[in-house]
Amino acid sequence: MNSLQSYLLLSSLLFSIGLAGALTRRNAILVLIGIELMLNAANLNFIAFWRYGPAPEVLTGIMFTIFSISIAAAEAAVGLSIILAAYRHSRTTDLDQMNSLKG
Amino acid sequence: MVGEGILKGLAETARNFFGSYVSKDRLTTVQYPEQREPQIEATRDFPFLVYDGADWQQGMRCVACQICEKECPPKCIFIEKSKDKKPDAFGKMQIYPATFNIDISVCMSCQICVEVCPFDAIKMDVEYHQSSDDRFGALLLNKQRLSKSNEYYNAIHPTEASAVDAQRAEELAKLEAKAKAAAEVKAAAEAKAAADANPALNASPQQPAGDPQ
Amino acid sequence: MTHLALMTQHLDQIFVLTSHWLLSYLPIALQPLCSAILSVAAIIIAFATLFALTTLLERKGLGRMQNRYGPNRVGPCGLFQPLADGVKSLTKEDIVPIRADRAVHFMAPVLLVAASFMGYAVLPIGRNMVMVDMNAGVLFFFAIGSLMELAVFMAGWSSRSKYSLLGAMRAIAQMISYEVPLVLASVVVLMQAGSLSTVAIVNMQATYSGIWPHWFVFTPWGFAGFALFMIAATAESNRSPFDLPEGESEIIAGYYTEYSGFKFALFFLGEYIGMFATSGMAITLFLGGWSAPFSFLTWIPSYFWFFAKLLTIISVFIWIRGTLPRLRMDQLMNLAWQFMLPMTLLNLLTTGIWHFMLPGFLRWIVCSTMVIVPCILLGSGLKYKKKFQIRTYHFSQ
Amino acid sequence: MTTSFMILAVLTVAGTAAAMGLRNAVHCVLALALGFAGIAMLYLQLGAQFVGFTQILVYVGAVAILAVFAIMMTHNDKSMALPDSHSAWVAGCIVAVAVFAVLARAIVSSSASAQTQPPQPAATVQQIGNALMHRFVMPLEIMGLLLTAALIGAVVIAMDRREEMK
Amino acid sequence: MSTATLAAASLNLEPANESGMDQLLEIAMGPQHPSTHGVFRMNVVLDGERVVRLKPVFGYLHRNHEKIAENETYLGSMPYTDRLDYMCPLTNNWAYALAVEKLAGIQVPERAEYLRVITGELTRLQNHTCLIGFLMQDMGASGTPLMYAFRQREIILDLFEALTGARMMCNYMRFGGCRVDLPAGWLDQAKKVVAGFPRFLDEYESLLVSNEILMDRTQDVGVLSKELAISAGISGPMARASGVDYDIRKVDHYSIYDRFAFRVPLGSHGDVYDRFMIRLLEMRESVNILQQAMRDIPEGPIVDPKTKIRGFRPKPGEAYGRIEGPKGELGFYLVSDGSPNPYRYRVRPPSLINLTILEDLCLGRNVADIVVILGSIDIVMGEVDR
Repeated sequence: MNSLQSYLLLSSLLFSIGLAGALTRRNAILVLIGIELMLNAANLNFIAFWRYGPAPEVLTGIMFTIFSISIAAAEAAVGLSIILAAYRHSRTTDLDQMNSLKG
Repeated sequence: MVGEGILKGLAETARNFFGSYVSKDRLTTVQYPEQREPQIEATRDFPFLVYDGADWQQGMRCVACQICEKECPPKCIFIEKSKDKKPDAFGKMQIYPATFNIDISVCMSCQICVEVCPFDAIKMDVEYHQSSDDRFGALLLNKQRLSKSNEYYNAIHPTEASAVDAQRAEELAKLEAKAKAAAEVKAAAEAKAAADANPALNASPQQPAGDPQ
Repeated sequence: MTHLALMTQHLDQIFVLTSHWLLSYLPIALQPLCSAILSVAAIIIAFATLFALTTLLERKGLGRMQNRYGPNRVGPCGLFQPLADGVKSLTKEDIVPIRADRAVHFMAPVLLVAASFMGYAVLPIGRNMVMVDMNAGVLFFFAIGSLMELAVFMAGWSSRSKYSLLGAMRAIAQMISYEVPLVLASVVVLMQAGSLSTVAIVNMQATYSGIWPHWFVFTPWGFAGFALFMIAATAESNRSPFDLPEGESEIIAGYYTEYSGFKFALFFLGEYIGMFATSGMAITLFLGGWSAPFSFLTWIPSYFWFFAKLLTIISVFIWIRGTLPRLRMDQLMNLAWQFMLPMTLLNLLTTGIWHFMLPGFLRWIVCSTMVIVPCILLGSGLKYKKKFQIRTYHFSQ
Repeated sequence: MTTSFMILAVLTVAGTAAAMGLRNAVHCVLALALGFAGIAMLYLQLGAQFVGFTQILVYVGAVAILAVFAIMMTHNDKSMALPDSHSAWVAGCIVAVAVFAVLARAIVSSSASAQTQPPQPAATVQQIGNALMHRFVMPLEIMGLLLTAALIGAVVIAMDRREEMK
Repeated sequence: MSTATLAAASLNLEPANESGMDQLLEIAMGPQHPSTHGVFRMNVVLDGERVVRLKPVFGYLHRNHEKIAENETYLGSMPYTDRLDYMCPLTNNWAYALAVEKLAGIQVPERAEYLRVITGELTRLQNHTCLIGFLMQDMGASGTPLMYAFRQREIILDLFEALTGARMMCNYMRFGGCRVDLPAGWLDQAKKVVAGFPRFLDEYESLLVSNEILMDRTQDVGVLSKELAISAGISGPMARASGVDYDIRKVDHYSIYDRFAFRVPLGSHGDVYDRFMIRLLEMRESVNILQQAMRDIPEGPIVDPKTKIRGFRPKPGEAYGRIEGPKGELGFYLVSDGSPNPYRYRVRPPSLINLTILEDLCLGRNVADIVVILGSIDIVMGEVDR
């Protein structure tokens, strides 16, 4: 049987991949995606802890994940629209070039 | 009410759907190779040459006058005159086409050649199965392939052909009458000549009815 | 009499029994796997055959509507036409544009077909004939449906053709917009059935009072929900009059312009399979799934009813396709957001009221009014806003 | 660890790693969709059916498509041809690896994480619904509000200013 | 630089960072495109799906018609005119015959005039039904209206074949009359067809006219203002849909149109729906004319006996003959120098002139609207390119 450990390791690996992406990519959209990935890793943690936790019938982990998914969806929508707005202004999605605060 | 027009349209297509099983008007498709539409008499596609009698070379009406060649808008007719002469349906010695080619890949079936022909020699065919994989050979019709009998002409365009036949018969009759008169004159002349014991030149027959133009 | 009852019952369960019989020869350990393979194979064969039949039916039906015969040359009544089409598409050259993204270009049709077939896992085709009775079956269905958008995008983007891209963009915008009313229209059933399991939903409808079944479509909210669901389903499956993504007179063939041969056929297959799946879901949710329309017809096998209903819906699709011209993009969006969305939300409210009102005549009147009046108002409001009308013309002199 | 877990883990990691590593942004998003689907299947494996399907519906069906749309809309020559080497590329990777090392060390050393799977808990949709409507009704309402706000906010931010001026 | 930026640069459009996130996409609709009505190309610059610029490109079907005619006898170009607007050969014949008759001062016998009116109006019927079918096809109606149109057109084409010998390339009119007289039973057949036509129109109308989708797709789409229609020289149903009261049958009083009571429908909006409706109404008027003509047709000769088929040489001079073709004003301008060939031969094709305003109608509209607008203009490339 799978142990909780394996899920946690996988989730931390996903978190690191997301982090690496968020830190290294220059395209704002991909950075946002990296952040989404980190959120997903956290969600996987919640579900794993719910599953292996002492009181799965309370569904706390599932609830947490559901809310987190909804927030992530909202975040993605707002984040991407901000990127679009920024793109319209500066004609680029390259974060290194979006270096001016002038609006 | 929104949707009314859409429902009306749906009713219309449904009527056509069921109507196609009932009414012949609504299913006009002709299942081509098995069924054919009845031949419409006036139909035309490509020209052919009419001949009288049994032998196409002997009875060819065309006298290689080259009017059609000149008048053909896309210039798809090629005629070469013969060196010698042969008697036509009226018995007159005429030249005939040594070559008569129609390139039906160029022909546009306008039937101007038919209209201008003074000898009723070229008519429009109804044979539309002309497809071939030989682009140059099969679509260049030569004299032999162009020749069709007067009976065939009568079969495909009965009204038009009978009018032509009647006219030709009339001309022939006129001609015969003339020939008879000439023969009588000649006989009389011969008699006279016999009486006069003077050799007479052989009179040539009269010009047949001539150009209708 | 009991003998007859047993026989009809056996006929009803013939596929289930056959499958059990076949599996009984296998070792216990292999049985679940083989059972799954058997069901998948059965579904693929059944619906691929239905696809073949539908293409023929569509062409013949459209033909008849247009006063033609339709295909009637290959085999008796053109019955082998789909076969000939299949052979043709298999033997055709597979052309990939030189600048296309080959991997994505290849994966798009595969993903589309796979995704469209996956939806059948939760569709109860007959009594006890469902692959997986999932607890969240309806959710699964819609989740899988959203995969198709990705496939469409992959096809349109990877072709590197302007028409493909335009088509893909249209398709995605359309599918996302109509997914909202599609899901919201089906939520009313979930509210009433109290379950996301397709089997539970069908079982709930397969009861009778007198001879009448308890199909959800025979309630005001159910009928409105069904109508809205079908409109959204038409748009989801890119059928006429919502076939903008492949509107051939505008953008050639939309996102699959650059596909040929068998991949093109796969798109065709995926689209039809998706249409059957959505129609099957409509049947499951509103038309009582495999249940017979009258209680005295229950002796006819359940799967027969499912396919009969499916074919009826397909025929309506064909009928509509033969009649209506295509909408324009902005009109399509307006319909989704200005008509479908408010109506589905209102329908949710109506369902709630229906749920809490006592059964009786009053409930019917209130709920019907709640559905019909806004529909008419919204419809004429839109018509008024657009200012389109049947015009009268004058003549000179 | 079962084979199915291994397969899913490899699929997910491959998908997400490709999503973060590929050059073409559209490829990234497609790979990401694969990664999201893998995570969803992990949820299913853990017995959280509802969450798994929601994951597919939201992430594959909506977020990935949204990202793709954003990429198409911001598609121009400048942003597509990003050089793959970056001044902070190495640093970023080192940070990520360090984070993973710390986390992994913590997980491996923790005694709590070593426990094996207890019997399958029931998490039917009905239970989730009941929980949402009773214990979690307040968060649910707030979530609804948040989503509405996000919807309006996204529309307002993304709206073309030129259209506004007209 | 991508094609889009190139296009933007070459067209001198607003600079990229002002146009926001929208990028311009240049697509070539045609010459191989399902709805360009032949080999026609529109180079469309799109902003999203909105048309920023549209450039019609034609000439793919150019075959030197006018120069060929100048090297052909007068009669020899008659079959070529069939091929101008191949949907309506008989009106082309008629316009050309009219021009030559004006040039040579030939009188047309009464019966021939009636024959010309009958065939001309039948041509109008079949052209308009087909046009509406094609328009619906462009709108995506899976061919149903088109098939109904073709079913009806087929009946009319059968009449043409029985009379002229060909379904489309009729080559029927001659200078000073027509080529052949009506065959036996033709008139009864035609009367039956014309009597059945209103029923078909009713069917067509119930399928289309009140359809909400159609109204939504066509109303206020491609609006052609009256002023633009007049200044661009638009003619035919297109001008009348914009409210220009201009029907050459009424203006020129050519042939014997004065003898028939018919009305000219006029539109008020000038949009696609008006163009479509005007054509439907015109068909009803054509049915009217046909019924009157078939009732009144006198006996008599069908061709002026004085005109020769061969050796036709009109006196030096020039003439312009025009008729109200189904698509608009179809005119032929001829200059004779006394030889058997025209010195100058020029066609005024309604399709080409009506096509000139395509860009004005399409700017700011959708891709989906372009094809509908193009369809409503009613072009035949044989006539546009000549």
